[in-house]
Parts: sequence; C-alpha cells; structure tokens
Amino acid sequence: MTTEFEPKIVGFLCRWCSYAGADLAGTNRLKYPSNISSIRVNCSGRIDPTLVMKALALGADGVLIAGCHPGDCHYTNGNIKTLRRFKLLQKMLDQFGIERERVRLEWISAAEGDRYAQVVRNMTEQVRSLGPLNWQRKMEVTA
Amino acid sequence: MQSYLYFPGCTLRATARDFDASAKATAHALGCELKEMEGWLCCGAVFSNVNDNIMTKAGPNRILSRAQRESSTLTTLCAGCYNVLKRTAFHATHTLTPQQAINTFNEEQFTGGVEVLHFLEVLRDRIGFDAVEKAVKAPLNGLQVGAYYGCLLLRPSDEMSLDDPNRPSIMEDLLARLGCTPIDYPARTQCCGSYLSVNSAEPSEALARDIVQSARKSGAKVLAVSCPLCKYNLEIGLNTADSIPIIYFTQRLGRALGVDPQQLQLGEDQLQRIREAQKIEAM
Amino acid sequence: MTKQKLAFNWASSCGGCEIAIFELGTGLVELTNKAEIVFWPAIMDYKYQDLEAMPDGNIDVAFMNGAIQNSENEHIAKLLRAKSKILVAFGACAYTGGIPALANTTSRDEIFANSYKETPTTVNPEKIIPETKVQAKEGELTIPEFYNTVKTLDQVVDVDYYVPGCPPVGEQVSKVITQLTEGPLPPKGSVIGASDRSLCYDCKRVRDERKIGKIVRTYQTIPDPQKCMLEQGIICMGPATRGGCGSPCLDANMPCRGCYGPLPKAIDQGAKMLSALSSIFDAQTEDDIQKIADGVADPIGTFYRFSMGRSLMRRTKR
Amino acid sequence: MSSTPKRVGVFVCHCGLNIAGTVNVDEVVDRAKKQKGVVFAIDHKYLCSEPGQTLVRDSIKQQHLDAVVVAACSPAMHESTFKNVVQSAGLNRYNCEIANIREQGSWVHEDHERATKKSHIAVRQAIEKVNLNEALQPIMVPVTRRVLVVGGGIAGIRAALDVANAGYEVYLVEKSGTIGGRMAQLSETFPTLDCSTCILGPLMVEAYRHPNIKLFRLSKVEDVKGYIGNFKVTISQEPAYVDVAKCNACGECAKVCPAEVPNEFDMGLTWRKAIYTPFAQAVPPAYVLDSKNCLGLLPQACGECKKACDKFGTSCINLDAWPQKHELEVGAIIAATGYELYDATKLTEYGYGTNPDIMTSLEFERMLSASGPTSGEIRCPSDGRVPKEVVFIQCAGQREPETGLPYCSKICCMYTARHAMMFHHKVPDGQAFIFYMDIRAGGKGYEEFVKRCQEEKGLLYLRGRVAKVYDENGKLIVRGVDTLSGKTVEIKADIVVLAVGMIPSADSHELASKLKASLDMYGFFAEAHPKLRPLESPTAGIYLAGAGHAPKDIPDTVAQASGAASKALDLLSSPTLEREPTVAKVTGELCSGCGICIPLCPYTALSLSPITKVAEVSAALCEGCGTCIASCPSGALTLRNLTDEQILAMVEAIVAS
Repeated sequence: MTTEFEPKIVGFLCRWCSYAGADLAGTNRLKYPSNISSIRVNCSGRIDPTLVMKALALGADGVLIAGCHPGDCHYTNGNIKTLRRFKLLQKMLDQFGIERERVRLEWISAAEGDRYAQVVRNMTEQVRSLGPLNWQRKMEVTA
Repeated sequence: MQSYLYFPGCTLRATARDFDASAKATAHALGCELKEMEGWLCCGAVFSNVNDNIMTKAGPNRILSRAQRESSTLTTLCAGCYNVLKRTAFHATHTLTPQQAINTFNEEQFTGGVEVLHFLEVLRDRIGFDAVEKAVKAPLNGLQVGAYYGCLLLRPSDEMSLDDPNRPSIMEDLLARLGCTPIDYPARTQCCGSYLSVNSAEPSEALARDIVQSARKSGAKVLAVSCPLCKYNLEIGLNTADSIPIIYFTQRLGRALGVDPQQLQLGEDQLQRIREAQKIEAM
Repeated sequence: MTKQKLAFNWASSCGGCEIAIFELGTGLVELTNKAEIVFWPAIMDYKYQDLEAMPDGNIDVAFMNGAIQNSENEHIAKLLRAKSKILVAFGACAYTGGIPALANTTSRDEIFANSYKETPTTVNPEKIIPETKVQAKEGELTIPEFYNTVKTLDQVVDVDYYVPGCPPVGEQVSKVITQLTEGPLPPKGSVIGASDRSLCYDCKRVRDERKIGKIVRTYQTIPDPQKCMLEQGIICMGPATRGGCGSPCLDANMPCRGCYGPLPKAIDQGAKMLSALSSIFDAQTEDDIQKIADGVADPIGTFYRFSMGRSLMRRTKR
Repeated sequence: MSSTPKRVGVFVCHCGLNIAGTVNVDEVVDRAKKQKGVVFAIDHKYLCSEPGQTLVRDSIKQQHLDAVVVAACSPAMHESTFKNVVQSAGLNRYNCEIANIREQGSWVHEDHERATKKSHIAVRQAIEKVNLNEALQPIMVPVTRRVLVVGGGIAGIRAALDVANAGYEVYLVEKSGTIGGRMAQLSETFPTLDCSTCILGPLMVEAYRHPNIKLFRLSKVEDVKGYIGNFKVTISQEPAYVDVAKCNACGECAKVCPAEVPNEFDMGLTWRKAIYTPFAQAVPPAYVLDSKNCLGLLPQACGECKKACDKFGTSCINLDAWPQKHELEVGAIIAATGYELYDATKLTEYGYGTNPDIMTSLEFERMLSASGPTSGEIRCPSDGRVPKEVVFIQCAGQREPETGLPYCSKICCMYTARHAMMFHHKVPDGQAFIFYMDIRAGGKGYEEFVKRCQEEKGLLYLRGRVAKVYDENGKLIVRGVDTLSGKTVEIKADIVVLAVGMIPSADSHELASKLKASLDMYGFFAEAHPKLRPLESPTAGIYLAGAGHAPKDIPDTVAQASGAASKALDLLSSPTLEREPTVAKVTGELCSGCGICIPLCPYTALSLSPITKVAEVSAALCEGCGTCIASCPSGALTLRNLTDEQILAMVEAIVAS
C-alpha cells in the first residue's frame, strides 16, 4: 500500500454514559483519530449482534460498543444484557476468524472523556495494524 | 533449601562487602540461600524519571530480562539497586516506558515477569518474622537500635510499595523480633544527601548530622541501615563525638541468629565502638 | 387445457428434497394429470442435452434443490433458469445453503486434504487430489470445479420463490405445487410453504420463566416433553425459525434445529438466535455469563446449521 | 417509513470558529447538496442564534422541506432547540436530526481534511435517519404533585421549605435522629461570624412544624421505581423507640443508660449514651434510642431507660417498636445528601490519629462552639492545657492527585481564617500559623474577611506546604517550607489543625444507583450541564442541592437548594407532562409470543396478551432503551425512530464513505 490504511470503525454509544463521555472528550478538546464515527443509541442494550455483524459485512473494519459501567446503567441493567450477548458473540466471531481487537465492548462513563479518547486511539491503532477486514470480498471469493 | 535469585550490585562487591557477606550468612542461618544471578551488571544507580531516555533504562531492563530466565523473583539488598530495579519492573508492567524499543535495543525481552524484592521483604513476606524470631539464638536484650530508611527504600511509595513512606515499620518490626528496642525518631525517613556528598560535602554533612542527632536525641545507640550510600554519608564527615555506630540490618540480624562476627565481617573496631556506645554486653 | 410443464433437479444436496416430493404419494399420480414432468434426473434418465435442447421459458415451474458448491451446480442452475418461467429454490440448501454451506467454515483445500489424504480409511499413496483437467491416454478428462464457498441458489441466478425445510414437509410440498400450478401466484421473492411466525407460535410446550442458567446438550439429558426446551437449557432454534413444519422434531422430543430458516423480518437467523438466547442467560457478572456462554459448544454449527449460505458473514475468514 | 422520499434541508453551523476553525463548512454543505433527497443546504455562523433559527424556520417554508438536518454541536446541547424550531415551522418535531460535528468533530480532530470528511459522514448519517423517521406525537402522562427531598441538612431544609411554601407536599428523608446536618455542628459562619445554630435553628423548627412537610428521620431510601413525574419510592425507617408527642426531654433515661459511645455530633470528642438527644436544638425535641449501641433490644438486655422513664418521666419509651417501610409516590426528587470529611488518618505525613492534639478542622470547630466539648474554650485534647501555638494546615491532602482529591474544597481558606481569628480572640497571647498554597476567597465579603485576619497580629500566614508533623519527646513539630522566604521552617505546635477535604457522603453512591442518577469521577452527583443545567441530574426528575453535588459554602448551598426547589415546582406546575414517544412497538402479525423479551424489560412495559398470545407494549411505561428489540428473534419489536433499518442506514453511511 502506498498510503497508510485508514480503518473504518463504527461506534455504538449509549446516550447516557458513553456518548456523553465522547462529548466530554470534545469539550475538553482531547484529540483522537477520526476513524470512528458514532451512532447514538439510548442504551448499549439496544445493540443486536445482527447490527454488529452487518456492520462488519458491509465493510467496517472494527465495531466499538460502549455503555455505562455495570451498576450505572440508566435503564438498570441494559449493559449487562449487552455483556451477555457480547460474550457469546465474541465466541462466535472467534470461529468466523474475526480478531477480538475488531469488536470491543467498553464501559465508558459520562465523566470519562479521557478514557473514550484513549479507547479510540488504542482501538484505531490495533485495527490499523490488523489491516483491512474487507468482508465483502472474502464472501465473493469462490475459486 | 529455599533459594532466592539474588542481585548483589557493584557496591556490595566493593565498599560494602560486609553487607553482601552478612546477608548471605544470615540467609543461610535461616535455612535458605541467596543464589547470585547469571551475568548481572550495574543497575545504573539512579532511576531516570525521563521515560523516553532508553539508554538509562537499558541496563536495569537487561538485568531483569536475564533474571526472568532464572526465576520469578529477584532479591536485592542495596536500597539504590532495589529502587532502580523495582521501579524498572513497575514501569515495564505498567507500560510507562517504551518497552518495545528497549527490548529491541537490548535484544533481550523483558515483559515484567519478575518481582523485585528487598531482602527485608523476603524476611517479612516469604520467610516470615515469626520464623525469624524462632531462629533467634542470642536475643539482643533491649539494645536501643534506630532503623534508618532514607528515601530510596520507600519512595515513590506507589511504585515501591514496601511500606508507608511516612511511618514505615518493617525494620522496627524485625528489630523488635530480635529483642532490640526499636527507637522511633523523626528523621528516620529523611534524605541522607545521597550523591550530594560526591561534589559538595557540606549540605550532605548537614543532613547527616540532623539524622544522627535526631536518632541520638531519641535514645538510639546504634543505627541499622540497608544502603551502603546512606551508611557512607552518615559515617563520613561526622567527628566521632557526635557520630553513632552504624551497621547493616543484616549484621544486626546475623548477631541475633548467632552467626560468627567474622562471617558478618563485623570488624573488632566496630564491635568495640558499639560496646562503648552501649555500655552493656549486648553483642 | 395445456398441461403445466414441471422440472425437478438437485444440486449439492442429500436428495432428501427429492424424497420429500414422493411424500405426495398418490398425489403424484394426480399431479401428472394436471402437469407434465419434463425433467427429473433423480427418477428418470434425463440428460442435460435434453434440457439444453429446450427453448427458453419452456418449463413453467422448475424446482431446484441443493446448494451451489461446484461449477456444474452453477451451470445447471443457469440453464434451468433460462428454460423456466418460474424457478423455485426448493428446500433449505437451495434457499439458505443448508448443511453443505457449513463447508464455508473451512476451505476447499482443507476439505480436499481431509477427504483425499487425512481420513484413516483413505488409501491414496500418490496423494492425488481432484484436478479439473487431467490428461489420460483417452485424452483430456474434466470434472466440475469445486468451489471454496458454497452459495445459495439466488446467489447465482434470479429466484422467484423459496420453499424452506430440510426437507420441506409433505403437506407443504403439495400446497406449494398446487399454488404454483393453479395460482394465484404470490409476489415474486416470497417464501412459500411456511408460516410468517416462529415455531414458538405453534409449539405446544409449556413456558414458565424465560431464563437459562446452564446450556445442556441433547445427549446429556432426556428433555421433559411438556416443558419448553430453552427453559431446560437445551438450545432450540424455534424462536428464530419459521413455523409451518408442524414441529415434528419437538414432537419427537428433540429441539428445533432451524431448517425452516430465518423469519421475515430477521436479517440473520443465527445472529437473532444468538441474541435471543444470550439475552436470557441467568447471570449478572462477567464470569458467570462467560460460564454459560462456554456451554455453547459450536456457535456457528448451532445457530447457522442450515442458514450459513444466507447469513451475513456467509463464510469464515479463510 | 414514508413512501414518497422526504425533501430534506441541511443546515451547517460554524459555531463561530468552534466548528469552522477546523471543519471546511462550505465543503460539508456542497457534499450535503449531492445527497439523495437533499433539496436545500446552507451554512450559518450561529444556527442557535435568533437569526439562525429564523433561517431554518423560513427555509422550511420557502423550500417546502419535509425534514431538517442540523449539523452543529452535540444533540445533548440543542436537539430540543431545533426540534422546537422545526415544530414552530409546522413540521412534526421528529423530522429533525442533529449531526454532531463539534464535540465529536471539530473539537477532537486537528486535521482539517479528516474533520471535514467525518463531519460529512455525520451529516449523511443524520440524512439517512431522518428519512426513515416517522412523525410522532408525545405521550402525555400525569404528574404526581409531591416532592421527595433526601437529606435534612441546610440544603434539604431550604428546598423542602420552598416547595412546601409553594403549597405542595414534601417528604423530607433524613438518616440521623434530627435534621440540621453539618451546619448545626458549626460554631460561627464566615464572613459575618454570626452564630450558625442561631440562624439554622428557626429553619429547622419551621420545617418540622410545616403542615406540608412530612419528616422521615432515621430513614433511608430503599428503592426507587418509575420515572419523572411518577416515582414510586420505598423508605425504610428505624424506630426512635421514644414517643415524640409524649417525651418532654427530661433526660432521666440518659442518666441511667449504661451504654456510652463517642458522640458523632462532637466528632467523637465527647461521649453520649445510647439513648440521647443529638444536640440542644435538635428537632423533634425528643430523645432517641440508637439500637446499634443499645445493650440489646431483641432480646431486651437492660431496659433501664424505660424503667426510669416510667418512674420519673412521661413513660414515652416503647422498646418493642419495629422498623417501618413507607411507600411514597412523588413527581420529583431532590438529592441533598451533603458531604463528609476525607479520612485524615490516610494522610500519614500529618500524623493524624497518633496524637490527640492533631485534629481535623471540624473537630476544632466543635471545640470553638459554645455547645461543644469545652463549651467554647480552646484546650489541648491531650492534657487540657491552653494551646499557645496552633498550626493550621490548609489543603491537607487536597488539590493532590495522589490522595484522589485533585479538586479544591472551596470553603477551607475561609473557615481556616475564621478558626485562626477565633483562636486569637480566645487566646490573645497565642500565635496561629497558617500554611496555605494560595488563598481562594472568591465570594461576597470573603476577600475582605481574609485580609482582616491576615492583618490581625498573632496570625502568621506561611505560603507553602507542610512536609511532616512529628512528635519529638512529647512536643509536636511541624516541618514545612515558607516559599516566600525560601526557607524550611520548624514550628513547635500545641495543636495542629488539618483542613481536610470534602468528599461525598458515604451513602450517596447507593442513592445515586437507586435514582439511576450518574455521579462524577469523585462520587459527587453529576449535573445535566455544567453551565446551563447545574441544578438537574441528567436523569429527568432528579434535582441537586448542596455539597452532595460539589463542595460548596452555605450561601451557595442555600441558593442551589432554592433553585432546585423551583425546578421541581416548574415540573409540578402542570398536572401532566409529555414523554418521549420513541418507544418500543410490536408488529402483532410477526410476533410469535415466544416471550424472550418479557423478562428483559426493567419497567414491566411488556406483556403477552392473553387473547392474541403475542407481546404488547405499554407506551406509558416504556423508557425506550431498546433491549427487548435487540433480543427479539423475529424482528417483531422495533424502536420508534431508531429501527434496525435506521441504524443500518447510518452504518452504511459510515462504511460506504
């Protein structure tokens, strides 16, 4: 590659903690790579594994799911339900051969702007070093 | 026989042979051995707080990467080496240093797999003070000993985590088990002046005087230390009038365990001064 | 009235779908009164030339079962498409990839290595693996190319209707044939011969509290025939699978394995089932959750047993 | 989903240079114009300004827009602002989407090109989403016109009184035996030096007697259900074992009580009995038995107090009382949980706990107080001698990341000045030394007050930190540095007073998780917005007052309490309130009634219909979290205006770019 590979990362952020945390990163003018674009959902519990896999199938190189810390969920324990789904999903993605660094679940509170920035920096670098996922093409390969 | 991988360091091979010898002897008396590590080298003597300065980090990392091959722990005596090595390990495990770069430079991998111990920790956490107390043959009935810590053993506390940086007790606890009366005095965690003594003696002498006086005022007859440089600073430049006998805690321990003074390399002159200072036949 | 022209063919499949048609029994005879079967290699000696000889659109309804795993499958699929007015993906393999599509969890090379070299019963001293062309003294011999990724029928040709099931159950088959031969025709792309609701809607088993404390595999227990399989810790694909089969598996006290495929609004059957199942794990802490999740021995094989070909990921990364 | 494609208008805000400084706004506009369905796109310097809003409103009319995308700051800032604009232009408010190109765009990226590209993606996401938004009407729910105030300190009392005086009922919950809180412990208050209890006392009585205020002392919040306007709260209350109506506070019971415990009101400097009055002005004015320190109630171990009361008193003691639970329904909750002091024993360099003459500021405060252990005389706790040298250490363990208190507690500079001054008034020949980092006296009359103290002779302000406090042969030595003279100083002190930091009260974390209100990194209650919504928690219906929100002095606390009260009153002023209609929805024909979703709903908004056998959603209960939707295996459940289709459309907008 002549130009460095720029991963595309989809971030599903819960509205009450992680999206607010991401906003705080902005208010504090913390810098992080622009590779992530966020989608605001009310609760990380909204995230159906289907959405994660579809994102990858559509061409995302990484997916970040971020919610409130356990015990702090605005909806009591939506994040725990996410954790349940995530644990099994992770097991299956292993089978599909998708590296764990590509799909991450993180707890980021509304006060942790710096943590959000850190997670994004770290994840972007990890995914960058893994290279493109290109699932579309993998599926087409028949010969 | 339980064996602990051991890093002596340069000074213990030069001016502080007695520290080295007495530690090995006491370890033996306690039924374990200090096994010297393969191919050790100078720890660098001072831990550089500049984290991207790879050069200063290369040495200690090399030591630890070698120790890693032999054991999961590395025991030290000199407070300086202890400070440098323990902090190096801490910085490696908490990736505060550019570990990748250092390892590439060293062509040896250190990934933080070594716990750096001070011999005091070995006594407290591995052998246990109870066991030490059991092994005491010649209890030092009430000898008033002041423990001197200095800074390197304890600070920065979050990285060293040996004891409370402001009110440490590990040496006092040990001395008490040996039958001594540990003397608590304010200056026991104060800095001895360290390398200041190399280029400008006065300030370090002033500091040393403070410490010794503070100890004497509180009734200490002897000082036990764990660092050759501290010992040097506290001894040099004090005229005998306001000085105080200073020995390594390992020598004190050795005596209590009934180890022969020769093995502890306690010179007759030293013993003599202690006797004078102490007016009682404690040694 | 002119008889409808019907064709049946199989691609990469076990042949169970062919048998499913025989489930019509005497109905088959009545069928031949209304319709003429012009192509059915499984039961009579038709040749591909016969098919090639037909004018385009000659066949009214063609039923193709089986997945597309090699160049022959694909060639015939295209041929049949050209010759037929209506092409039906018949059965799980043609519709969602079925069992053959589980080959997508490995690769052609692994499959060859396994079948032609590694299996204990194989005697293959020269370690020969199939080549598409070989020179023999008779001249050049060719065999179809084996694909690395198994496809569904609609991934190689345009498909009009889908009939799920491994195999489609008898009464659905007759319904489908009548529907397609006599009309009225459903909108193109419809899944026919199945219900739009999940199997749970038809399931007679009793449901109590929706939670799973531990995954139990069928060989480890004899399920209570009255109680919901999930609540006994047995993974039952019912919630994420189309009904209409009449739940023969559950009647035989076995959990649904998902052959009737994803529900109308479900993008991916496996992902949906995974989500539904894990959502009701009875655990709050990471470790406890992990324990239950570890109980799922083979997620892909369990959640995509029949729908790998139609799944979002379609294959593993190889 | 709308059949005919919507005519979308895109409005990109410069936010002065906040956005335009990094993002190429023109390019974002041009690229937006090329998007499918976009019929109009324009930029503006400040979209939230009146002209900006007018631009949006007029364009909607002139361009016949069906939907609007605003690319500006975070939706947390102005989503409602622009939804209102859209509504005022005659569109449904849900035909508006915000693209966050500031907090998650211009402010976090340096590279202009990339920031611009990402902003474009954000705009595309918003376009995709708004295209699929359905027009919704808000759900109206009734409001329970009652308020719960948690915490009976000055903040709680003030808030309760304001709400009560406005004519609404208030439940005031206090964990201890009386209201009054920390302020009751104070001797004087800065800068006016008026007596704390003298100004607090009347308020306590007023609150206690107020017909609209129901006080639950010895109580804590057990459980909170429901949502703004409709909270259901469970309170658990310990019995006082003394009948308030009958007790005349004769004190006979305490005389005979054999159980002595440190008196928390005096910070443990004195002792009290297990049956006691917290302090003279405590309300209700009756004795309380604390069961934890009583020799035993089940089975009854002693019962001396009851005997004495029956004999000499009004026989008002009932030792067989039981804890009670109260179910309360309120519309709003005010959290006024207050503060505690940082554990000074953790500051080993100052030796707190090793010598009784090393004390915290609040202990010293008690000693100054006429109602305190020495009735206002200053004595060394060790031997009762009158101290001559007193060293005050400000910022003790504060503004110090290592202790976990990097923040400033705000009040210490002031009360330390006050303490030093009071000391000097009481011991005229004494000498006070004050170690400080810098003096923070922002507040009405504060700076003048500190100046007065500094100029008073006998008060010596030393700018610098104290390295250690140690005991040398029975004398306290304070070693520190005076950075102005650049010398290290050693002071022989009789008393050392540590101005330790304020931390959130211990149980505030538990309360927060019950209220589902978020806390900041130090455990104080977080506000919805530091500038624009400082009185509200991000969780609707929860309001904040006092030091539980951040370190505060009394004037700030009282002001915030009244503010929180008026916020609550604002909510109560109408009998109904609107709720977001973006809730879960079931498509009956697709639902098979598998029931997976039912137990997942934290609000019991889901149920299986006995008739149709399929799931139903109660829109009034649903909070729209969407966890049921993610779990639905047949895709029969959807979240209004955040459907899978919409999320995936946004995902595509991200990866397709």
